[in-house]
Amino acid sequence: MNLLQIFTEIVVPLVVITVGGLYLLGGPTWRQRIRQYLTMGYSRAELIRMIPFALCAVIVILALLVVVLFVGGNAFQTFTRDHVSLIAFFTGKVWYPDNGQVGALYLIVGTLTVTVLAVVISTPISVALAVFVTEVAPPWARQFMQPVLELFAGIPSIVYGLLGIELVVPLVSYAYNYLVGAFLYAGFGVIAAGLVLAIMILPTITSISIDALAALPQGLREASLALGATRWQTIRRTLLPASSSGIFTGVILGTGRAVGETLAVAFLVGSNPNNLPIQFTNTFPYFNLQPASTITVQIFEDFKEATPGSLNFDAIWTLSFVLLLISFLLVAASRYVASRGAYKATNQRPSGRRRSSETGVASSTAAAAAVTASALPASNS
Amino acid sequence: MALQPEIAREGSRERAILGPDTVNSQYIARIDGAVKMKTVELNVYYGSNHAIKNVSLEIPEKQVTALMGPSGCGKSTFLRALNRMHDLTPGARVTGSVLLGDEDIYAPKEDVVHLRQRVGMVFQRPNPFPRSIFENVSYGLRVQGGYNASQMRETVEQSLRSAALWDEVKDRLNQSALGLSGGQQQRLCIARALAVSPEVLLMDEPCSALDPIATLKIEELIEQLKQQYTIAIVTHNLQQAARVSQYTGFFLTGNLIEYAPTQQIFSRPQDQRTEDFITGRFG
Amino acid sequence: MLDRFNAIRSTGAKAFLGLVIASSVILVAACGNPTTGGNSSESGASTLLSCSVSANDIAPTVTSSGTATKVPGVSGKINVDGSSALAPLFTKAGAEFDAANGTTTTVTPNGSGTGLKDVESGAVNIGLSDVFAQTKATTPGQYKDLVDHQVAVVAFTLIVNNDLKGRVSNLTKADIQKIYFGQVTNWSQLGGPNELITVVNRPTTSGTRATFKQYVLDGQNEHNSGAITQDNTGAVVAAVKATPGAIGYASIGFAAQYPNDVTPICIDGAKPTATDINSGKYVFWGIEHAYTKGPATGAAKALLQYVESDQVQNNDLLALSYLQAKNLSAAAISSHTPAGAPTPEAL
Amino acid sequence: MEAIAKDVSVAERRTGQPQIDARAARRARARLADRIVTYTLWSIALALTGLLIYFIFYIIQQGASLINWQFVTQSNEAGNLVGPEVFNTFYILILSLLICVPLGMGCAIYLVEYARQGAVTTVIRFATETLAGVPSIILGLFGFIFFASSINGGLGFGVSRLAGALTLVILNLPLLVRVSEDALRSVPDELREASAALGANKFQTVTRVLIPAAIPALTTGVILTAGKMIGETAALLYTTGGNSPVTGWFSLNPFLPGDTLAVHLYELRAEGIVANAQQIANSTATLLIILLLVFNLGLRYLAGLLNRWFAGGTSRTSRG
Repeated sequence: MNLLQIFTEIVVPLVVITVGGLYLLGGPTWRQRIRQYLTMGYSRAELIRMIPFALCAVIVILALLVVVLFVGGNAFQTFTRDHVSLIAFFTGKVWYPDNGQVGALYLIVGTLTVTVLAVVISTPISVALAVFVTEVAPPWARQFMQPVLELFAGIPSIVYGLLGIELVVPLVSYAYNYLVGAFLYAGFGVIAAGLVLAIMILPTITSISIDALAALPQGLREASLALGATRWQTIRRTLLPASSSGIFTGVILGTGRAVGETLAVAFLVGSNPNNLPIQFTNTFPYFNLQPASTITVQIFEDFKEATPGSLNFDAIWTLSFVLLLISFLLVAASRYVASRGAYKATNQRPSGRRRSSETGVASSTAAAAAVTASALPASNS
Repeated sequence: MALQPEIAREGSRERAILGPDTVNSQYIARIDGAVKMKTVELNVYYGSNHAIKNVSLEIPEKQVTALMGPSGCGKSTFLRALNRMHDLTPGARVTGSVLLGDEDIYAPKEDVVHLRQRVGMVFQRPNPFPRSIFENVSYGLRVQGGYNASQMRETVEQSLRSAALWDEVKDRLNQSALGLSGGQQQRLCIARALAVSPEVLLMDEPCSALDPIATLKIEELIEQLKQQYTIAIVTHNLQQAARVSQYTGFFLTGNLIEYAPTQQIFSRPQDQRTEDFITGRFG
Repeated sequence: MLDRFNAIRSTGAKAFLGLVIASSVILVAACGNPTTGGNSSESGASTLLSCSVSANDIAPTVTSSGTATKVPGVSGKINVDGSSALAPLFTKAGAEFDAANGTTTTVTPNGSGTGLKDVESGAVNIGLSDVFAQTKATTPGQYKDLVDHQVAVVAFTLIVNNDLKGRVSNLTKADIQKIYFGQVTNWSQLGGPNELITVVNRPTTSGTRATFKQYVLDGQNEHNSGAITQDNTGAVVAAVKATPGAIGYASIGFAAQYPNDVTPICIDGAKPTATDINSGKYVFWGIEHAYTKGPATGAAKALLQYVESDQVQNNDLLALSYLQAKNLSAAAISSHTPAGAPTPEAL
Repeated sequence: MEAIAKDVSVAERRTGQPQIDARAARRARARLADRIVTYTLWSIALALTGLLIYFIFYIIQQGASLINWQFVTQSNEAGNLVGPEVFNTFYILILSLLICVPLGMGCAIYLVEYARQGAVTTVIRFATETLAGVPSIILGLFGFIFFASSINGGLGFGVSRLAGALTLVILNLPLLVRVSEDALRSVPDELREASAALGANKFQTVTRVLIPAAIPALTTGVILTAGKMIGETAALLYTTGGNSPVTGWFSLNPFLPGDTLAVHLYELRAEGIVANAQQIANSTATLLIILLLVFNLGLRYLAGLLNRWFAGGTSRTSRG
């Protein structure tokens, strides 16, 4: 089903029928409500002049709709046209599209493993860095850390991938073999990918955590210190708990970025789609690290050669849709968590900074953080 | 980019450069009776802004000392100097000395953390931690460590009773402190400060964010607390100063203009500016 | 408080220096190849060393570029996309062609599948492919209108990590199959050093892997759970370079870029050279195709003619380490042509 | 001495037993913990800074050999000069910003100045946040199918700078909306009121007062965004093409394909077999990092100056 069809046959009729139906049949109440909603209390002249701005907003919504509908519309052909069963797709362990096997289970497991690893490594460091910037650093160091974070966020994903091959993979391989003894592990796999991803999502989590900490009223710090708490006691017992919702938002958005990261992971994870990242064994060291693959990596590698209309091509869109769903859920989760915070970050925006994907993720974060940071007085600590 | 002036070297006790409006800078405010705290030629600077100019003042033990003056006169700044809260402000600089008993709290060896346990503070706006009532009050004890659960419970109850809040919250000690009303929150903050048994309690306009009824309750509370604690309270409310305090100091543009027993300062002020302020000609 | 800041500052500076030094030491140490012990049980390594590929065997023989002459009546845009293995040739030849004719040739290495599909749909003038179009067709007759131009041959070579240099320089097809099927996991099992084998593969969709599977693995599907898959040739070489005991494969043009980093090896005692390919001894090579929809016309035809001319074939093509298709024997060509493939069109 | 004595009395009152040592020791422990944590935090910050510096030096040292003026500004048939890629990087960047900035600003103006907080703003915010969450590889695929190719109802611009720029627009639109919102919110309400009080209607207030007033903050935001767009690879791999035409690469025709530096780096690393391909790749990476440094440090500094200049030289003071 192509996009035009989806639009002309589903979206537009639905909107027209709902709004039009309510307007015509809903009686004066609905008529008035709709009119009121559309005019928002502005005069006709004002409304006409508003059109360009409203149009921009519509385009933003349309952009999302187009992406979601396009990916979604193509995602189901794996099931409808190629007759792969839903269960087979999500529980199958073999990804060999040329042989008609598209089992995505290990890809999903790989994605989760890499993501969790990256987040687990990155979160403590990021929070520590945020605490450093807001509570410990003197002003010069605080100003120094901002470009440092932005440069970390700005290094292109591909450069991270190449750095990873040259620096991290040998390090992981060396460390693993030093610890375990025999040469069992090539260094490519979830550990290397997770380490590099941890660095890549660090700016995201850090800058959102900085916002969350900076949003706390100065009174909290003063109250705690005035009771004779040390700075560390204040941080641990008061500031971190009070900003936990903001920090958690950052962690979720960092997760989103880790899930969507492609190129760096493709270079490092070993991209074997038919492996679990970790295999448990009966002999020392009781586990074996294996090259694995992730959803993004598989999309990236298969898209080049997949012929449109083939099972492989359709399966790529299904994978993309799964990825879209995951990031959608993460965004929803971050909104929910952010809305529950005791202290809202900086301005009245409903949630913290946004973003997840390639360089874009942190990009938004860091840039937006920079903008807000420059608009705020230096936080006192 | 915020302006961040250099941080002064410790121990540089140079004399303040006195401006034309600092005629009273040599004024030494003495009291009769036991002195709990005193400042000697205290100066506070925010960057290039000279906020407190050479103030020497004595605070009587187990009495209430009120500091009043128009907005921006430096009374809050002065109060914050008494438990070194300025350490937290980038660019703030303090010269002169503050004595607690015989001990200079700005001495290089002073343990700031211990000092703040001895000199508690209640702030202008109630600032409970976003945690339960019990955790708020027991916070200082937890931070100090060394109390078991029953001691902690006992202290929390005692402090809440002292702050006249016990009856209102005893059934919901585990609920969030943010759910309390403004007045209750402020009394909670007082209870929280009392829990660590400070010797001196500093109150920075504790009623300015409260309604008249809550204000009255706090004032009654202060009346009771002075049996046990030395209290210094900043207020811009003349009536409040008159009602609760035994000594009153009047600040203007960073100078201590006049300091005397409260009755005296309200009935026969020595300085024309004090009189103008009290009679409502400015401020 | 104030002197605490000063204390932190000086301590911080010390800590900074220490950390920078420590981290660089660790990373530099890690960059060196970890040695894997010097136990070499190289007894009976008769076939492992019976042939070796020298750097000269795969190095480009010429470094010259061709010069295009103006073809009358040719102008406009020529769009080319497809195989990333063939794209460099068209990029270079296209640049020379453009310089002489004022045309704009654009080459997009989006993969063979994309190239075939785009030329079929008319989106581009020339589609590049590593494989015969019919093998990529998902429905019968899908690519029947495409006309084949076999413009080059690309030879691939197996490469191993440098720590195997002088210890493994030749593998039989049977050995390779055992390695890629996971039946052999240690070089010592083949008579080499006692070192684990790390297999580096290309994705199942890759044209290079298809060639490898068809001619080296004899068409059998490999399932090796320990194998690393790398998206592109560069990543394969990087992975082999970084991992002791690793084996992978790359086009000779690419392997020649890393003469000091990875070691190319022989297959069945044959080298990836024109001589051994022609004699039928070396099997790991593929024909590179440039497809047009229907017979080539206009600027696209002129470009293809230029690519097949001696200017390109004797200069750019060799400089980029391709082999000349026209110099191969008919027997060699037919051995790499699936049954029923349409004959290539002469221009 | 006196301090300890007083402390004893406090402790005794609480617990009924002397606790001189315990109390002092506990305070000492708390102080020690505080100090350890402080040093740890400094170490983490310094280690990360060191890591960043190491990365940058590593990349620059590997690729510095080829970097010269000719490498950066010219093109040749051998493909070992990256002039076209430098041009395309900026061309695509500017093209996408030209589309993105007005769109983002317009949307932000609607959100901040016009829309009532309610269902509409929630939908728009949710849309931007979700769009921001879409992994860029998916946007790359989408861009290829929707903008570049003509199958499946795509727009059929071909693999081109335009398709790449449009894909970047979708990728960065949420960020630009966000940056513009921040910029608008940084304009004090007094300006809006003053304008309204002088009889200006909403539209006049927006166009004559708010947009000019928001420009400094917007500039900073856009520069930072641009810095990140330079390195984008996954979204452009399939949309802009893997090489640039040798002749006429400096033309402004958006329908020509043209790889950016980051894509060029990928292609060289992946399949580059021209002579010296790896050396060119290293130098391309170096160039990317230098551009990144210029954008993040140099232009940010300029933007800061601009900001202050717009703001009339006033600078914020901290407390007091």
